[in-house]
Amino acid sequence: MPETLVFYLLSGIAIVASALVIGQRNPMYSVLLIIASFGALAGLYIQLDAPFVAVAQIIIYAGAIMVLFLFVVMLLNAPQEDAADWDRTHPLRRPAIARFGSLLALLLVVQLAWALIRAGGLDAPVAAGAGGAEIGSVRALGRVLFTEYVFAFEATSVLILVAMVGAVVLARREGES
Amino acid sequence: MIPLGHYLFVSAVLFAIGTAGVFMRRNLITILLSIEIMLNAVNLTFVAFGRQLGTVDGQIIVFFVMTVAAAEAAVGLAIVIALFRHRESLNPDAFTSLKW
Amino acid sequence: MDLRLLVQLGIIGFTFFMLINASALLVYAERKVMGFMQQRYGPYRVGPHGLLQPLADILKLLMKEELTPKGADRWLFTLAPILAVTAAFAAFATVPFGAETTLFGLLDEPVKLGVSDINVGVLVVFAITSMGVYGIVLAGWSSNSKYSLLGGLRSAAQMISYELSYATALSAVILLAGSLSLRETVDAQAGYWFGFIPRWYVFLQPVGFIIYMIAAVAETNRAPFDFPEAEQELVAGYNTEYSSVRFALFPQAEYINMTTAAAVATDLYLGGWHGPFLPPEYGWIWFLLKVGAILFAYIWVRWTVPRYRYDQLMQFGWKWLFPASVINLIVTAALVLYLNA
Amino acid sequence: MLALIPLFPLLGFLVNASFGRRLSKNLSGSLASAVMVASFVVSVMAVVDLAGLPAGERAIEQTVYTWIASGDFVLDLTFRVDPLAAVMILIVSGIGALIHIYSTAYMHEESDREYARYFSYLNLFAAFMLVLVLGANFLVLFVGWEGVGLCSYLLIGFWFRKKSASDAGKKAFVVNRIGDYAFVLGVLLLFVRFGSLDFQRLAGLVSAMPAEEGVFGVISIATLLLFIGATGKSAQIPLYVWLPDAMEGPTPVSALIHAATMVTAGVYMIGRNAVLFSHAPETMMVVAVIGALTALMAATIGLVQNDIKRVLAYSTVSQLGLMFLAMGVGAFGAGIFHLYTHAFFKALLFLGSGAVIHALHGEQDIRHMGGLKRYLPTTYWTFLIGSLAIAGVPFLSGFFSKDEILYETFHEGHTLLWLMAAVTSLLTATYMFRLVFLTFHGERRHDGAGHLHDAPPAMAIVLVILAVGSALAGYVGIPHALGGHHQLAAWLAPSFQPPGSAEGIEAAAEAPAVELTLMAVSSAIAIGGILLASFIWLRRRELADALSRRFAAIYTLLLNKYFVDEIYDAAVVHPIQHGSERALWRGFDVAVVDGAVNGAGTIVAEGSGLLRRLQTGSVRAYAGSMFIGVIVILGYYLWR
Repeated sequence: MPETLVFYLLSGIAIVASALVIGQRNPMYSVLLIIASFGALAGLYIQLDAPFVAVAQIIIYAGAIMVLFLFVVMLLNAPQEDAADWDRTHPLRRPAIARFGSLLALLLVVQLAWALIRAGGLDAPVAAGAGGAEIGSVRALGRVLFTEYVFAFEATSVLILVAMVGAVVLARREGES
Repeated sequence: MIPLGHYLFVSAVLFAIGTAGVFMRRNLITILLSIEIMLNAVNLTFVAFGRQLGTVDGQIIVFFVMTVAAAEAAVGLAIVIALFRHRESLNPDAFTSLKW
Repeated sequence: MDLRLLVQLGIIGFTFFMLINASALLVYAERKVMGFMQQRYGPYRVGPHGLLQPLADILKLLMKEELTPKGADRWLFTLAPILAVTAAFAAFATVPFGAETTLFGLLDEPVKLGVSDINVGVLVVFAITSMGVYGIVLAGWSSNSKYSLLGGLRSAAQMISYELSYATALSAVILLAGSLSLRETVDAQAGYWFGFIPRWYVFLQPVGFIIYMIAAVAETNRAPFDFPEAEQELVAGYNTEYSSVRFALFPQAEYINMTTAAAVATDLYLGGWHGPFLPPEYGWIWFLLKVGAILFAYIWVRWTVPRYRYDQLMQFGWKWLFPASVINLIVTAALVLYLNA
Repeated sequence: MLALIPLFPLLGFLVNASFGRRLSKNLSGSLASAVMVASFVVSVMAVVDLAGLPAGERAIEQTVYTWIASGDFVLDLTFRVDPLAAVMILIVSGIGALIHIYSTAYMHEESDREYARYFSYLNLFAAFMLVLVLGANFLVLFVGWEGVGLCSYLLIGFWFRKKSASDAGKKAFVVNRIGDYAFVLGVLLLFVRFGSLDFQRLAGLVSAMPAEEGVFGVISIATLLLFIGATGKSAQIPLYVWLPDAMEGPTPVSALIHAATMVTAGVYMIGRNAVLFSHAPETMMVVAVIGALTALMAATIGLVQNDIKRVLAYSTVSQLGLMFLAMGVGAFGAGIFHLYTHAFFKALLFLGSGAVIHALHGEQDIRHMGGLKRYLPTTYWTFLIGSLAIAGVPFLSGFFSKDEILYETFHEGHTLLWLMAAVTSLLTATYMFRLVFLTFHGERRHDGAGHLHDAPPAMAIVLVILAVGSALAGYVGIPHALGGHHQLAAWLAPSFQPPGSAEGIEAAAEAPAVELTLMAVSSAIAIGGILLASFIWLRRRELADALSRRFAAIYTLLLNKYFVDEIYDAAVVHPIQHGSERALWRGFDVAVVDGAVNGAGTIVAEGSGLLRRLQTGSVRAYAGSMFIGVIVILGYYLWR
């Protein structure tokens, strides 16, 4: 079944790439790997009959946000994380907490999987619902976005404006007019 | 066809990776990236459920999440730049003066 | 394997081949046009009228030594040109270049001239174009050279800034066509107003077309917006440290990107393969002509207009081009709403 | 409309207290007086309205807002005017206004700030007193009750830089607190028993019950407790000790608070709860006895005091005793009548003494006065009218009211009490004229050089008005025996009846002969007392000294006020002081209270010191704790 194969391939890429993102000391690699992960996710969105989301994922995440990250990494000429520079003055800052954190993350996976198993009814194929063409069309999306969610949409525009102003103010050097 | 549960499981794993990243990395930029991973994991859940239920609402919410993520990245990176100017470091443990 | 699939694969291969050729051809054309503009001949020795000059260039580059600077990030240093050229090729994937055809009766059902046809084609082009920046940025960073790094940074900022105007200008056309599919957009431009003016969107969107062209020049990092590789300032910008094949891939990507931008402009604004005198079967000839004209304009601009200053570029992009494109979009939207209602 | 009556002085207080230091004397003084006049005008309007109602339904109520609403218990901030309250608001606002006007001249030597402070206190006092008399339930009354106590403290200690003044203020406050404590207990007892604090409802509930036998009934105990509160406020045995000391305050304050209004609060309170007290005969007996004893004792002390204001203070205590006697024998109308006339002449006397002190630049000892008649004619004549009135000389106001008390006491069969009251009357006439003769007659013993000026116009006008009042105020209550109708008694009567039982209360005018006889006797007593005084202190000055030498022990006893202050000091104050210092301060406060407080502080500080180690400032540590929380909560819901 090619479809299943593609699914496993894409989710494999997403998971592995994500895992490598947090396994990297070099932020540059992390950014590139996360782009790969997002690309794989975009593929999954296409599989879920959401091509517009997939394209938006590429444009916004890969094309804009990650370029911004990359830009900052380059601008700061960000150093690699130093491995041995553990601050040992505080018990909560020992390396143990990092290991503890990953243990917790593992626990979270177990819990979520458990919750999924308990929930049941998840074996139904995801595309069993209404026709994919309908919900995939940009027209339908736009109609809902600008009617039902119009207030949220407008609020989002304000959010973006605020974020923009905030970013400019924060990143400006003191004394610059 | 792929069951819904598979998507949700992938999403759960991605989310956990994101949380683990927040703890394991000592680089503000990577931590922000980990948060992006978590957001994307949630996005996947939304799209999968939306497909399952045959509505577009899931996708709409994803758009909003993306917008928020963009805003967050902009402000977060601005803060990172400001912090780096002060301390020449991106280690979150270097910025612990806000306590007591 | 049925014939249809074979034909489809043939089209893909043909497109790929044409794009590679296009870059070679563009190198030649650029030098030739430059020569004429500077009142000289340009390449003349290799082949008749120097036609084989690009081939010679390629051979020369292939035979050069592959250098990797000390302290460079080996992986990314190699990955960067590959990414750049891959994105360039991929961007062309959803660009159609001809009407449906049965290849002179060879096929029972007509086949569409184009690599693929999906309903959000414009967005895909846009998405993949926006990925192109990674090649340049990574090249700049991985070279471990200050000129490269500055070139990469400039490129990132410049491309993000002009992407906005680019996308906003495209949105106006999408509104007019009512579709995100490039093929449907082209078909919406068939026919004439008053019997003699072609129904091209360039006549409805003159401002949008100009904005698109300016933004496209910036996106492809060409003069007068060629800051990422400004020789006088940054030696050669992001590709300073490159040599041989890896170096060759960057101009390759740039010329393919130019071609793509020209093709998209043709599809969106100039009616694609629709034109008078020729039957629809031969519409691709119109298409090639239009693309060629736009590419000529590219080269023409490059050798005519001097380079800006970097802050002027950013000011122009954010304070003039982007507001203009937004106003254009709003006016278009209002008119579409008014006329459709 | 009723709310306006206390609201005017309250506004005056707020303005004077807030901006007083920036106002000129004229402005703050006239403002304070103006609000009182306004209050008086509103009071008159209210009383006119009230008089327009039929006799049985005379009550106007205004609920300002619901103060307490707790379950079934609802308590409104309600003002109510009935005949009794009508008399009181007229006295308080009317006399109060006069004293304000008087004060503008009297206090004129104070600085701007002090002047404004004085008037703000005075306004506040008037506001609280009006709240007290207008309150329709015990709690509102208590607000006024406490408020006037506070103002009394502030005004007695007005010259707080003088130690004796601030001490006197504290004494007044503390002694009042003792009474207030009992008062609160009484109120709570009533509330527990009857579930209501409204005067009318209480009266209605109690009137349905038979009169209580013995002193251990709820009503008896409650009324006794209320009476103890009244002894504090109205200066009766055993809590009268603060009033003479209260003379440390400015003289107009003494006139307003310690003669005309505040000290009458206890009398008013008993009158207000006449039905309640009527149902506790034992309490009534106690009230009467205490009243008579206080009257007699204060009169004897007044006989030998040398401070002009102290004499008047003891006179006040004595007259209040007479009022309580009237209340105790059930002659509520007579008690209030005397309260009303007393307000005029005692205010007059205090203000007259104030004029004397003012003229002599603060001299208060009557031994250093004398012969002032010539220099202060207005003061002398008005003071004389006041003295005649208080002595009970026929056809002046004091005659009618005092005579009514004596008659009622005799009529109710309390012959012994009547005798005590009669002796008190005699003594009253004597010591008042001792005062008059020593101050105004004889040779001048004041060595202060310079011109002695009579009262300035603002003071003189007030004195004249009050003198007229002292002379004529009694004519609203001409007894039936003299062919009058006693309008005041008829007017007040409904206030002392349970609500809704207001039949014709035309007093049985039996045996006018007895009343006429008693009247003659008391007139004789008054004139005899005056003659005695003139004999001793005007004709034979040496006789006074001879008498004091002859009865040196008694004289010393009286001069030192029966050593009551000293006894209290030894019996109460000293043990409390020592106990407080040893056991409570060093033992309990330092060890237990401070220990607990400091201990709590130490625990918190140490605990915080431990907990703040969690506050690393590291974002990741915070995120970690949040994450742990998520895991735990999620786990809990999964496990469940």
